[in-house]
Amino acid sequence: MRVTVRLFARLRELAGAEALTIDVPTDATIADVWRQVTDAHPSVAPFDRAISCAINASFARMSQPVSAGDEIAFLPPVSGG
Amino acid sequence: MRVTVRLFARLRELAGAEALTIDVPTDATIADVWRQVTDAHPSVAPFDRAISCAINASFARMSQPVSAGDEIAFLPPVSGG
Amino acid sequence: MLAVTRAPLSVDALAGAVEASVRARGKGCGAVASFAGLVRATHQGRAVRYLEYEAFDALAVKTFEQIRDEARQRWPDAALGIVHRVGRLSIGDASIVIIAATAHRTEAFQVCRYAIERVKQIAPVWKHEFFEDGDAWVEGAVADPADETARARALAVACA
Amino acid sequence: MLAVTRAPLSVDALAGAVEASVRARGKGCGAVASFAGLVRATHQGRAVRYLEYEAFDALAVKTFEQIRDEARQRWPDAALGIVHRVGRLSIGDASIVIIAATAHRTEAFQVCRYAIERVKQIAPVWKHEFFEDGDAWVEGAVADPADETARARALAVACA
Repeated sequence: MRVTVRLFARLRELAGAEALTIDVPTDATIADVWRQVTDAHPSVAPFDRAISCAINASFARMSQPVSAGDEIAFLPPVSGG
Repeated sequence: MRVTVRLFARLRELAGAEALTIDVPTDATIADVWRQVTDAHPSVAPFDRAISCAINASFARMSQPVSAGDEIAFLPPVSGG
Repeated sequence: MLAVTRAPLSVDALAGAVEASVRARGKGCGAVASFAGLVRATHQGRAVRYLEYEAFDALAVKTFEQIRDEARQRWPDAALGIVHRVGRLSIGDASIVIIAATAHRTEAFQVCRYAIERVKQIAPVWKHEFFEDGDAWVEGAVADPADETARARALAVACA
Repeated sequence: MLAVTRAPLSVDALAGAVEASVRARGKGCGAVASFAGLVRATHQGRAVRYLEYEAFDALAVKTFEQIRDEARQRWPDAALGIVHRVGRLSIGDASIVIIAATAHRTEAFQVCRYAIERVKQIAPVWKHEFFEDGDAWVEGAVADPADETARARALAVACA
Protein backbone atom coordinates (compact mmCIF):
# COMPACT_ATOMS: atom_id res chain seq x y z
CA MET A 1 0.00 0.00 0.00
CA ARG A 2 1.03 3.56 -0.55
CA VAL A 3 1.67 6.22 2.11
CA THR A 4 2.95 9.76 1.99
CA VAL A 5 5.97 10.80 4.01
CA ARG A 6 6.61 14.38 5.02
CA LEU A 7 10.02 15.54 6.19
CA PHE A 8 10.79 18.75 8.00
CA ALA A 9 13.71 21.08 8.63
CA ARG A 10 17.11 19.38 8.43
CA LEU A 11 15.56 16.04 7.56
CA ARG A 12 13.94 17.68 4.58
CA GLU A 13 17.22 19.26 3.52
CA LEU A 14 19.24 16.06 3.97
CA ALA A 15 16.74 13.99 2.01
CA GLY A 16 16.31 16.70 -0.58
CA ALA A 17 12.55 16.32 -0.48
CA GLU A 18 9.72 17.56 1.67
CA ALA A 19 7.40 14.76 0.62
CA LEU A 20 7.92 11.18 -0.51
CA THR A 21 5.43 8.61 -1.70
CA ILE A 22 6.42 5.10 -0.73
CA ASP A 23 4.98 1.62 -0.88
CA VAL A 24 4.93 -0.38 2.34
CA PRO A 25 3.59 -3.80 3.37
CA THR A 26 0.02 -3.80 4.73
CA ASP A 27 1.21 -4.60 8.25
CA ALA A 28 3.81 -1.85 8.29
CA THR A 29 4.38 0.38 11.31
CA ILE A 30 5.72 3.93 11.31
CA ALA A 31 9.09 2.41 12.25
CA ASP A 32 8.99 0.36 9.05
CA VAL A 33 8.24 3.50 7.05
CA TRP A 34 11.19 5.24 8.71
CA ARG A 35 13.49 2.30 7.81
CA GLN A 36 12.45 2.63 4.19
CA VAL A 37 13.15 6.34 4.31
CA THR A 38 16.62 5.81 5.81
CA ASP A 39 17.34 3.06 3.28
CA ALA A 40 16.52 5.42 0.44
CA HIS A 41 18.17 8.44 2.13
CA PRO A 42 21.00 7.21 4.39
CA SER A 43 21.88 10.80 5.28
CA VAL A 44 18.86 10.95 7.61
CA ALA A 45 19.76 7.73 9.43
CA PRO A 46 21.66 9.56 12.21
CA PHE A 47 18.29 10.88 13.41
CA ASP A 48 17.25 7.33 14.34
CA ARG A 49 17.18 7.99 18.07
CA ALA A 50 16.04 11.60 17.94
CA ILE A 51 13.04 11.40 15.68
CA SER A 52 9.45 12.21 16.50
CA CYS A 53 6.65 11.13 14.24
CA ALA A 54 3.08 12.03 13.40
CA ILE A 55 0.37 10.32 11.45
CA ASN A 56 -2.22 12.43 9.67
CA ALA A 57 -1.06 15.48 11.61
CA SER A 58 -1.32 13.85 15.04
CA PHE A 59 1.67 12.83 17.10
CA ALA A 60 2.18 9.06 17.10
CA ARG A 61 4.48 6.32 18.37
CA MET A 62 6.91 4.59 16.01
CA SER A 63 5.16 1.30 16.79
CA GLN A 64 1.84 2.51 15.42
CA PRO A 65 0.57 0.66 12.29
CA VAL A 66 -0.05 2.69 9.17
CA SER A 67 -2.90 2.47 6.67
CA ALA A 68 -3.08 3.12 2.96
CA GLY A 69 -3.13 6.82 2.21
CA ASP A 70 -1.77 7.86 5.59
CA GLU A 71 0.48 10.88 5.82
CA ILE A 72 3.49 10.05 8.00
CA ALA A 73 5.59 12.97 9.22
CA PHE A 74 9.09 12.68 10.64
CA LEU A 75 10.28 15.49 12.86
CA PRO A 76 13.84 16.24 13.92
CA PRO A 77 14.36 17.73 17.40
CA VAL A 78 12.39 20.94 17.66
CA SER A 79 13.56 24.49 18.25
CA GLY A 80 10.52 26.72 18.30
CA GLY A 81 9.79 29.54 20.68
CA MET B 1 7.66 80.02 57.60
CA ARG B 2 5.24 78.89 54.95
CA VAL B 3 5.06 75.44 53.35
CA THR B 4 2.66 73.84 50.90
CA VAL B 5 0.89 70.61 51.76
CA ARG B 6 -0.47 68.24 49.11
CA LEU B 7 -3.04 65.60 49.97
CA PHE B 8 -3.95 62.63 47.82
CA ALA B 9 -6.82 60.20 47.34
CA ARG B 10 -8.95 59.68 50.44
CA LEU B 11 -6.90 62.18 52.43
CA ARG B 12 -7.72 64.78 49.83
CA GLU B 13 -11.40 63.93 49.95
CA LEU B 14 -11.57 63.91 53.75
CA ALA B 15 -9.77 67.23 54.04
CA GLY B 16 -11.72 68.69 51.16
CA ALA B 17 -8.56 70.15 49.67
CA GLU B 18 -5.74 68.91 47.48
CA ALA B 19 -3.37 71.65 48.62
CA LEU B 20 -3.01 73.67 51.80
CA THR B 21 -0.66 76.51 52.62
CA ILE B 22 0.34 76.54 56.26
CA ASP B 23 2.71 78.40 58.51
CA VAL B 24 5.04 76.33 60.65
CA PRO B 25 7.91 77.11 63.06
CA THR B 26 11.36 77.27 61.49
CA ASP B 27 12.47 74.06 63.24
CA ALA B 28 9.40 72.10 62.13
CA THR B 29 9.60 68.52 60.89
CA ILE B 30 7.22 66.80 58.53
CA ALA B 31 5.59 65.25 61.60
CA ASP B 32 4.88 68.75 62.89
CA VAL B 33 3.33 69.66 59.56
CA TRP B 34 1.16 66.54 59.74
CA ARG B 35 0.01 67.48 63.25
CA GLN B 36 -1.07 70.89 62.00
CA VAL B 37 -2.95 69.24 59.17
CA THR B 38 -4.76 66.84 61.53
CA ASP B 39 -5.54 69.73 63.91
CA ALA B 40 -7.14 71.65 61.08
CA HIS B 41 -8.76 68.54 59.52
CA PRO B 42 -9.42 65.97 62.27
CA SER B 43 -11.02 63.63 59.72
CA VAL B 44 -7.57 62.67 58.42
CA ALA B 45 -6.18 61.88 61.89
CA PRO B 46 -7.02 58.14 61.62
CA PHE B 47 -4.28 57.91 58.99
CA ASP B 48 -1.67 58.74 61.65
CA ARG B 49 -0.02 55.30 61.56
CA ALA B 50 -0.55 54.60 57.87
CA ILE B 51 0.80 57.72 56.28
CA SER B 52 3.72 58.06 53.91
CA CYS B 53 5.22 61.42 53.16
CA ALA B 54 7.29 63.16 50.54
CA ILE B 55 9.10 66.44 50.41
CA ASN B 56 9.48 68.22 47.08
CA ALA B 57 8.36 65.04 45.29
CA SER B 58 10.86 62.74 47.02
CA PHE B 59 9.90 60.21 49.66
CA ALA B 60 10.93 61.32 53.13
CA ARG B 61 10.75 60.34 56.80
CA MET B 62 8.32 62.08 59.16
CA SER B 63 11.32 63.19 61.24
CA GLN B 64 12.82 65.20 58.39
CA PRO B 65 12.97 68.99 58.93
CA VAL B 66 11.18 71.21 56.45
CA SER B 67 12.28 74.49 54.93
CA ALA B 68 10.37 77.53 53.79
CA GLY B 69 8.66 76.93 50.48
CA ASP B 70 8.85 73.14 50.68
CA GLU B 71 6.06 71.07 49.22
CA ILE B 72 5.10 68.35 51.70
CA ALA B 73 2.91 65.52 50.41
CA PHE B 74 0.97 63.10 52.57
CA LEU B 75 0.06 59.75 51.03
CA PRO B 76 -2.51 57.25 52.27
CA PRO B 77 -1.78 53.56 51.71
CA VAL B 78 -1.31 52.94 47.99
CA SER B 79 -3.28 50.75 45.58
CA GLY B 80 -1.69 51.06 42.16
CA GLY B 81 -1.02 48.29 39.70
CA MET C 1 9.27 54.29 29.40
CA LEU C 2 8.61 55.17 33.03
CA ALA C 3 5.50 57.28 33.03
CA VAL C 4 2.04 58.13 34.26
CA THR C 5 -0.48 58.85 31.55
CA ARG C 6 -4.17 59.47 30.99
CA ALA C 7 -4.03 57.74 27.59
CA PRO C 8 -4.95 54.10 26.88
CA LEU C 9 -1.99 51.75 27.24
CA SER C 10 -0.35 49.61 24.56
CA VAL C 11 1.97 46.72 25.26
CA ASP C 12 3.35 46.87 21.72
CA ALA C 13 4.16 50.56 21.99
CA LEU C 14 5.95 50.26 25.32
CA ALA C 15 7.75 47.07 24.28
CA GLY C 16 8.95 48.81 21.13
CA ALA C 17 10.35 51.67 23.19
CA VAL C 18 12.05 49.33 25.66
CA GLU C 19 13.56 47.23 22.87
CA ALA C 20 14.80 50.38 21.12
CA SER C 21 16.51 51.48 24.34
CA VAL C 22 18.26 48.12 24.51
CA ARG C 23 19.47 48.46 20.92
CA ALA C 24 20.61 52.03 21.63
CA ARG C 25 22.91 50.59 24.31
CA GLY C 26 24.36 48.31 21.64
CA LYS C 27 22.78 45.27 23.24
CA GLY C 28 20.14 42.82 22.16
CA CYS C 29 17.36 41.00 23.89
CA GLY C 30 15.79 37.68 23.16
CA ALA C 31 12.95 37.68 25.66
CA VAL C 32 10.29 40.22 26.48
CA ALA C 33 7.83 39.57 29.28
CA SER C 34 4.95 41.89 29.91
CA PHE C 35 2.29 42.34 32.53
CA ALA C 36 -0.95 44.23 32.13
CA GLY C 37 -3.39 44.81 34.95
CA LEU C 38 -7.00 45.13 33.77
CA VAL C 39 -10.00 46.65 35.49
CA ARG C 40 -12.20 43.83 36.75
CA ALA C 41 -15.99 43.90 36.72
CA THR C 42 -16.35 42.94 40.36
CA HIS C 43 -14.52 43.64 43.60
CA GLN C 44 -15.30 41.50 46.63
CA GLY C 45 -18.61 40.55 45.09
CA ARG C 46 -19.76 44.08 44.24
CA ALA C 47 -20.32 45.09 40.63
CA VAL C 48 -17.85 47.77 39.59
CA ARG C 49 -19.16 50.47 37.21
CA TYR C 50 -15.81 52.07 36.59
CA LEU C 51 -12.62 53.08 38.34
CA GLU C 52 -10.61 56.20 38.77
CA TYR C 53 -6.89 56.06 39.37
CA GLU C 54 -5.10 58.97 40.95
CA ALA C 55 -1.33 59.35 41.18
CA PHE C 56 1.27 61.71 42.53
CA ASP C 57 2.75 61.82 39.05
CA ALA C 58 6.22 63.22 39.73
CA LEU C 59 6.80 60.92 42.69
CA ALA C 60 5.36 57.93 40.84
CA VAL C 61 7.86 58.39 38.02
CA LYS C 62 10.69 58.64 40.55
CA THR C 63 9.39 55.46 42.17
CA PHE C 64 9.42 53.69 38.81
CA GLU C 65 13.02 54.88 38.37
CA GLN C 66 13.90 53.41 41.76
CA ILE C 67 12.28 50.12 40.77
CA ARG C 68 14.24 50.09 37.51
CA ASP C 69 17.47 50.80 39.41
CA GLU C 70 16.72 48.05 41.91
CA ALA C 71 16.06 45.63 39.05
CA ARG C 72 19.37 46.56 37.42
CA GLN C 73 21.23 45.76 40.62
CA ARG C 74 19.95 42.22 40.44
CA TRP C 75 19.64 41.87 36.63
CA PRO C 76 22.25 44.24 35.16
CA ASP C 77 21.24 43.77 31.54
CA ALA C 78 17.50 44.04 32.03
CA ALA C 79 15.52 46.87 30.45
CA LEU C 80 12.28 47.85 32.10
CA GLY C 81 9.28 49.93 31.12
CA ILE C 82 6.45 50.87 33.49
CA VAL C 83 3.47 53.00 32.51
CA HIS C 84 0.53 53.53 34.84
CA ARG C 85 -2.69 54.99 33.59
CA VAL C 86 -4.72 57.45 35.65
CA GLY C 87 -8.14 59.02 35.29
CA ARG C 88 -11.37 57.20 34.58
CA LEU C 89 -11.03 53.58 33.42
CA SER C 90 -13.72 51.20 32.21
CA ILE C 91 -14.01 47.47 32.84
CA GLY C 92 -11.32 45.68 30.84
CA ASP C 93 -9.08 48.73 30.44
CA ALA C 94 -5.41 48.26 31.33
CA SER C 95 -4.39 50.29 34.36
CA ILE C 96 -0.71 49.39 34.11
CA VAL C 97 1.66 47.87 31.59
CA ILE C 98 5.11 46.61 32.53
CA ILE C 99 7.70 45.41 30.03
CA ALA C 100 10.88 43.54 30.91
CA ALA C 101 13.39 42.81 28.16
CA THR C 102 16.35 40.54 28.80
CA ALA C 103 18.60 38.13 26.96
CA HIS C 104 16.77 35.03 28.23
CA ARG C 105 13.25 34.27 29.35
CA THR C 106 13.78 33.31 32.99
CA GLU C 107 15.07 36.76 33.77
CA ALA C 108 12.37 38.48 31.72
CA PHE C 109 9.65 36.85 33.81
CA GLN C 110 11.53 37.59 37.03
CA VAL C 111 12.10 41.27 36.28
CA CYS C 112 8.50 41.75 35.18
CA ARG C 113 7.15 40.09 38.30
CA TYR C 114 9.53 42.00 40.53
CA ALA C 115 8.42 45.28 39.02
CA ILE C 116 4.69 44.73 39.50
CA GLU C 117 5.25 43.61 43.10
CA ARG C 118 7.26 46.74 43.83
CA VAL C 119 4.74 49.01 42.10
CA LYS C 120 2.03 47.62 44.35
CA GLN C 121 4.21 48.16 47.40
CA ILE C 122 5.49 51.67 46.86
CA ALA C 123 4.08 53.55 43.86
CA PRO C 124 2.00 56.58 44.93
CA VAL C 125 -1.08 55.58 42.97
CA TRP C 126 -4.60 55.10 44.31
CA LYS C 127 -7.57 53.17 43.03
CA HIS C 128 -11.06 54.58 43.53
CA GLU C 129 -13.84 52.12 42.75
CA PHE C 130 -17.33 53.22 41.77
CA PHE C 131 -20.19 50.79 42.34
CA GLU C 132 -23.89 51.03 41.61
CA ASP C 133 -24.49 52.03 45.20
CA GLY C 134 -21.42 53.93 46.29
CA ASP C 135 -17.69 54.16 45.95
CA ALA C 136 -14.58 53.16 47.84
CA TRP C 137 -10.92 54.01 47.85
CA VAL C 138 -8.72 50.94 47.90
CA GLU C 139 -5.92 51.20 50.43
CA GLY C 140 -3.18 48.59 50.37
CA ALA C 141 0.42 48.96 51.43
CA VAL C 142 1.87 51.87 53.36
CA ALA C 143 4.43 53.00 50.82
CA ASP C 144 7.97 52.88 52.16
CA PRO C 145 10.60 52.69 49.42
CA ALA C 146 13.36 52.20 51.99
CA ASP C 147 11.73 49.12 53.57
CA GLU C 148 14.20 46.35 52.76
CA THR C 149 11.86 43.68 54.07
CA ALA C 150 9.24 44.57 51.48
CA ARG C 151 11.88 44.65 48.77
CA ALA C 152 13.17 41.23 49.80
CA ARG C 153 9.61 39.92 49.67
CA ALA C 154 9.19 41.19 46.11
CA LEU C 155 12.50 39.59 45.12
CA ALA C 156 11.44 36.31 46.72
CA VAL C 157 8.16 36.28 44.81
CA ALA C 158 9.92 37.15 41.54
CA CYS C 159 12.61 34.51 41.93
CA ALA C 160 10.52 31.84 43.63
CA MET D 1 -5.58 32.51 19.23
CA LEU D 2 -3.60 29.33 18.62
CA ALA D 3 -1.94 29.78 15.29
CA VAL D 4 1.07 29.72 13.02
CA THR D 5 1.46 32.76 10.81
CA ARG D 6 3.86 34.42 8.40
CA ALA D 7 2.72 37.88 9.50
CA PRO D 8 4.44 40.09 12.10
CA LEU D 9 3.17 39.47 15.63
CA SER D 10 1.37 41.88 17.93
CA VAL D 11 0.97 41.40 21.66
CA ASP D 12 -1.91 43.89 21.74
CA ALA D 13 -3.80 42.09 18.99
CA LEU D 14 -3.45 38.66 20.55
CA ALA D 15 -4.19 39.98 24.04
CA GLY D 16 -7.33 41.64 22.71
CA ALA D 17 -8.49 38.35 21.21
CA VAL D 18 -7.75 36.41 24.38
CA GLU D 19 -9.52 38.97 26.56
CA ALA D 20 -12.53 38.93 24.22
CA SER D 21 -12.70 35.15 24.53
CA VAL D 22 -12.75 35.50 28.31
CA ARG D 23 -15.59 38.02 28.12
CA ALA D 24 -17.46 35.75 25.70
CA ARG D 25 -17.43 33.09 28.43
CA GLY D 26 -19.03 35.62 30.76
CA LYS D 27 -15.86 35.90 32.82
CA GLY D 28 -13.40 38.64 33.51
CA CYS D 29 -9.68 38.79 33.93
CA GLY D 30 -7.57 41.15 35.96
CA ALA D 31 -4.12 40.06 34.88
CA VAL D 32 -2.56 39.48 31.48
CA ALA D 33 1.00 38.20 31.21
CA SER D 34 2.72 37.94 27.87
CA PHE D 35 5.91 36.51 26.53
CA ALA D 36 7.56 37.43 23.25
CA GLY D 37 10.65 35.71 21.91
CA LEU D 38 12.80 37.98 19.75
CA VAL D 39 15.44 37.11 17.17
CA ARG D 40 18.84 37.78 18.70
CA ALA D 41 21.78 39.21 16.79
CA THR D 42 24.22 36.55 17.92
CA HIS D 43 24.12 32.84 18.61
CA GLN D 44 27.00 31.27 20.48
CA GLY D 45 29.21 34.15 19.49
CA ARG D 46 28.38 34.09 15.78
CA ALA D 47 26.67 37.08 14.16
CA VAL D 48 23.24 36.14 12.90
CA ARG D 49 22.09 37.75 9.64
CA TYR D 50 18.54 36.48 9.80
CA LEU D 51 16.51 33.43 10.73
CA GLU D 52 13.99 31.24 9.08
CA TYR D 53 11.39 29.40 11.11
CA GLU D 54 9.66 26.38 9.68
CA ALA D 55 6.66 24.61 11.22
CA PHE D 56 4.41 21.66 10.63
CA ASP D 57 1.49 24.07 10.81
CA ALA D 58 -1.42 21.70 11.38
CA LEU D 59 0.44 19.73 14.04
CA ALA D 60 1.77 22.88 15.68
CA VAL D 61 -1.75 24.21 16.14
CA LYS D 62 -2.84 20.89 17.64
CA THR D 63 0.16 21.07 19.94
CA PHE D 64 -0.85 24.56 21.04
CA GLU D 65 -4.34 23.19 21.73
CA GLN D 66 -2.83 20.45 23.85
CA ILE D 67 -0.82 23.03 25.79
CA ARG D 68 -3.97 25.11 26.34
CA ASP D 69 -5.83 22.02 27.56
CA GLU D 70 -2.97 21.10 29.88
CA ALA D 71 -2.97 24.63 31.28
CA ARG D 72 -6.72 24.49 31.89
CA GLN D 73 -6.30 21.30 33.90
CA ARG D 74 -4.07 23.16 36.30
CA TRP D 75 -5.55 26.66 35.96
CA PRO D 76 -9.21 26.14 35.01
CA ASP D 77 -10.04 29.82 34.45
CA ALA D 78 -6.94 30.69 32.44
CA ALA D 79 -7.22 31.83 28.84
CA LEU D 80 -4.22 31.26 26.61
CA GLY D 81 -3.12 32.51 23.23
CA ILE D 82 -0.08 31.23 21.34
CA VAL D 83 0.98 32.45 17.91
CA HIS D 84 4.25 31.36 16.32
CA ARG D 85 5.63 33.16 13.33
CA VAL D 86 7.32 31.30 10.47
CA GLY D 87 9.27 32.34 7.41
CA ARG D 88 12.14 34.78 7.31
CA LEU D 89 12.65 36.91 10.42
CA SER D 90 15.06 39.76 11.02
CA ILE D 91 16.97 40.61 14.17
CA GLY D 92 14.55 41.94 16.75
CA ASP D 93 11.44 40.39 15.17
CA ALA D 94 9.18 38.43 17.48
CA SER D 95 9.09 34.73 16.63
CA ILE D 96 6.41 33.89 19.18
CA VAL D 97 3.87 35.67 21.33
CA ILE D 98 2.09 34.01 24.22
CA ILE D 99 -0.73 35.61 26.20
CA ALA D 100 -2.08 34.29 29.48
CA ALA D 101 -5.14 35.98 30.98
CA THR D 102 -6.30 35.10 34.49
CA ALA D 103 -8.08 36.67 37.43
CA HIS D 104 -4.87 37.31 39.36
CA ARG D 105 -1.26 37.93 38.44
CA THR D 106 0.47 34.94 40.00
CA GLU D 107 -1.47 32.59 37.75
CA ALA D 108 -0.98 34.78 34.68
CA PHE D 109 2.79 34.56 35.03
CA GLN D 110 2.62 30.82 35.73
CA VAL D 111 0.42 30.00 32.74
CA CYS D 112 2.54 32.12 30.42
CA ARG D 113 5.76 30.51 31.59
CA TYR D 114 4.26 27.03 31.41
CA ALA D 115 3.17 27.64 27.83
CA ILE D 116 6.55 28.80 26.56
CA GLU D 117 8.30 25.88 28.26
CA ARG D 118 5.90 23.44 26.64
CA VAL D 119 6.19 25.09 23.23
CA LYS D 120 9.95 24.65 23.40
CA GLN D 121 9.53 21.02 24.40
CA ILE D 122 6.94 19.80 21.93
CA ALA D 123 5.88 22.27 19.22
CA PRO D 124 6.92 21.09 15.73
CA VAL D 125 8.76 24.28 14.83
CA TRP D 126 12.36 24.62 13.70
CA LYS D 127 14.80 27.49 13.74
CA HIS D 128 17.27 27.87 10.89
CA GLU D 129 20.00 30.41 11.54
CA PHE D 130 21.85 32.19 8.77
CA PHE D 131 25.29 33.60 9.52
CA GLU D 132 27.76 35.56 7.43
CA ASP D 133 29.60 32.33 6.74
CA GLY D 134 27.03 29.58 6.71
CA ASP D 135 23.85 28.40 8.31
CA ALA D 136 22.68 25.97 10.96
CA TRP D 137 19.50 24.29 12.03
CA VAL D 138 18.92 24.49 15.75
CA GLU D 139 17.85 21.18 17.23
CA GLY D 140 16.65 21.08 20.81
CA ALA D 141 14.20 18.71 22.39
CA VAL D 142 12.93 15.49 20.85
CA ALA D 143 9.23 16.33 20.78
CA ASP D 144 7.15 13.89 22.80
CA PRO D 145 3.82 15.34 23.89
CA ALA D 146 3.08 12.25 25.98
CA ASP D 147 6.27 12.56 28.05
CA GLU D 148 4.98 13.27 31.55
CA THR D 149 8.46 13.94 32.86
CA ALA D 150 8.91 16.83 30.48
CA ARG D 151 5.47 18.16 31.34
CA ALA D 152 6.23 17.96 35.06
CA ARG D 153 9.47 19.85 34.42
CA ALA D 154 7.57 22.63 32.68
CA LEU D 155 5.09 22.81 35.54
CA ALA D 156 7.92 22.94 38.05
CA VAL D 157 9.58 25.82 36.22
CA ALA D 158 6.27 27.68 35.91
CA CYS D 159 5.31 27.25 39.55
CA ALA D 160 8.79 27.48 41.06
